[in-house]
Amino acid sequence: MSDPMRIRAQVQGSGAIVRVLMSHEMETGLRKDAAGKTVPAWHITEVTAALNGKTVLSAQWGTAIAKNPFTQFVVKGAKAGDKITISWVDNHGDKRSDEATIA
Amino acid sequence: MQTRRDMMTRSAAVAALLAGAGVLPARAQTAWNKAAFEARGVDAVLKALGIAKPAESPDIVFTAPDIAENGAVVPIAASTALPGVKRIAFLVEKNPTTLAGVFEFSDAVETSVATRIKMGETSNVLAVAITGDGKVLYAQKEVKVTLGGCGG
Amino acid sequence: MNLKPLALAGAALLAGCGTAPTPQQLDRETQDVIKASFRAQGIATLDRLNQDELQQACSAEQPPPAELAKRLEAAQLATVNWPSDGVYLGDWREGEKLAQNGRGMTWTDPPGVPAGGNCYNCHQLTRAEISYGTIGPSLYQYGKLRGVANPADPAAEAIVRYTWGKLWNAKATNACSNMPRFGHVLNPAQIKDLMALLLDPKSPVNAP
Amino acid sequence: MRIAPLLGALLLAAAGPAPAQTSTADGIAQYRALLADGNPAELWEAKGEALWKQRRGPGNASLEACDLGLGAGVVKGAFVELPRWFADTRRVQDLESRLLTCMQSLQGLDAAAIAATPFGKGEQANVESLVAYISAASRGLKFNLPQARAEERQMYEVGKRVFHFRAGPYDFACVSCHGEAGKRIRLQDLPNLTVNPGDGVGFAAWPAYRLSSGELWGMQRRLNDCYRQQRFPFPGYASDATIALGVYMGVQAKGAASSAPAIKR
Repeated sequence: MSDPMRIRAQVQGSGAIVRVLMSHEMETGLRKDAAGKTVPAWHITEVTAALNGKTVLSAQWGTAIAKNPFTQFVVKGAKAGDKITISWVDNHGDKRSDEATIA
Repeated sequence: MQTRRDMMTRSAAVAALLAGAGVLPARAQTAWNKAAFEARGVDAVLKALGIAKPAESPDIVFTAPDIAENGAVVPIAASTALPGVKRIAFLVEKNPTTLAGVFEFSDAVETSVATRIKMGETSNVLAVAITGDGKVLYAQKEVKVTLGGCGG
Repeated sequence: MNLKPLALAGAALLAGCGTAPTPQQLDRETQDVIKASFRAQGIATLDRLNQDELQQACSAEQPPPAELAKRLEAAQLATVNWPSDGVYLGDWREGEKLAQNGRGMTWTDPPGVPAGGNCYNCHQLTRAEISYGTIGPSLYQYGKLRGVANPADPAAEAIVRYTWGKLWNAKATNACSNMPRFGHVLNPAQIKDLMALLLDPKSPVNAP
Repeated sequence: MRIAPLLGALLLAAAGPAPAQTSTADGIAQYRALLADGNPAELWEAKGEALWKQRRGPGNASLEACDLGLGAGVVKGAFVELPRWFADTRRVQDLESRLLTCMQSLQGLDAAAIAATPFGKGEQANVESLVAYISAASRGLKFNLPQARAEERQMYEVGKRVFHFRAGPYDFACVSCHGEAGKRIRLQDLPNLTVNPGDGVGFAAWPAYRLSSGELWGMQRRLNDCYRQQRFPFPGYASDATIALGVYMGVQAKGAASSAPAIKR
């Protein structure tokens, strides 16, 4: 099972800055292990961000997004108390969704 | 042998193509574009994304370090005040697969995003912005990737 | 590993005496702690902890007295193997690869794989490589600055021999130098390649 | 009129105005500034906090009764006073060694087995999460290792000697790389650990998230890899040599504010 994300969402000016850290190996599929065997690709493919349940940002990722991915974006007109939900799916079909309240 | 995953990604590729043509609404554009992510070279990626040849533009504000102490983690960001930009894609010219990621913006977010990518070697990195009506603009920067540690 | 109460020398040392341990007692205690703390792993065997006279003399906070340092340097100089064929320079291209290579001799290195030179870890060498360390002096333009236009010229002999000696055993000129004694680590062909990297006028080290 | 989107402005501010050419040192400083916000060590901190409070092991107990030196269950401030002497084990212990004690005595886990587990695997991974959580609780506090007891002073003296102990095929000691200010290996700055290196540097920056491995490293793993690069044999996990080094570096760092867990190459 995957570990929870860390989501920080803070009001800044007329919107909110959202910073997300995800726990994921993001294996490229090019690396070889100590025994010389190729480690298969394992990476997040799709990410969505929702404000109070409505998708506001989405992304498709390849293997070149860094391990334990970090993403930052700005939601317009978001207020303290609004809910930000981040979800991801990886190429194994694993999913994860975490929520944070804008402060 | 065709797995379920292959079928899914195939239909995803179709959806992405339609999305690239602006046929589908933003909400439906999230299907993973396998062809684009496996493409090598900037031109091949643009083709797989179904977008026109981009023009360099100072309106795309692209932040990347001059030097990456570690190619495993390279912080980058792109933003634009231009209206109508729906997507920003990040491409690394010399990576084994060129496309790192595509971000898709609704009207509820600023057209701006920061992320961290992997780079195998010193390379040009591109931020390619795609508008709803098919205009494609980019900014680029060379990021030097350095060797580190004791080399062991 | 030692999860039991720290006993051995420590407790014995403290027991029954109110005074602080002497430096000599602490030295012995340190030896015991080191012996109890390390284990062999891969090619990194425990005999690596056995200090030679030089390592021992250079393990204090203060450098050894000048007289001892001089004696140690002379002893180290005597260990240098000069090239039997009189050829000092190899291929600078191979030397550059060696300079970049920091591998070798760790417990994660497989046995039998030749070690790298580790040069860039501590030295600047070429204009192109910006990722260089500064523990040692910059060697950029090494040969050029020393006026070596033709390493085979007898006029260059002194600097060629000095450089060989420095690579083979840096302790011969500076007893407690931070630089490893590469005569123990690299083979003569590798040292020749590093010599070429430093002294060949065509090497990027000496490029304008 | 909106000239630059908020985020773009923020990022540019963090990076400073970007001239076409910067020196290598400036370039690296710019790179590190861009990474400063958003340290994946946070993922380990969160996991560590959950592990601290979770009932685990044959003892079905949390670690909340663990005494890290300031009394049972006190986490804040404990990190900046470690390693220190503990009456129950009659031993000077660092954070990792102390966690092993608590995991064994409270949770019934096998401390020796954990110590023998490779870094990043099984319970070892849990220890590093705990280390992230516990060190983060002292972020910004100043190091102040106790030296009141003879055992603690002795460990300092032994640590100083271990730090200067030159051996192995390369004649390296800790001091070979960490005995002078302003030096670096490749582009990585090397703190001078024989004097107080200052706030958030050296001892005050570990544990840290390592970009190269994408993992959180505690001081034990940091020291272990230093010894690997020194071409030494393998230092036992939580062995007295490693704890003595912790005492030496920690006492030298007195008054320096902790930035752990930091982010490193």
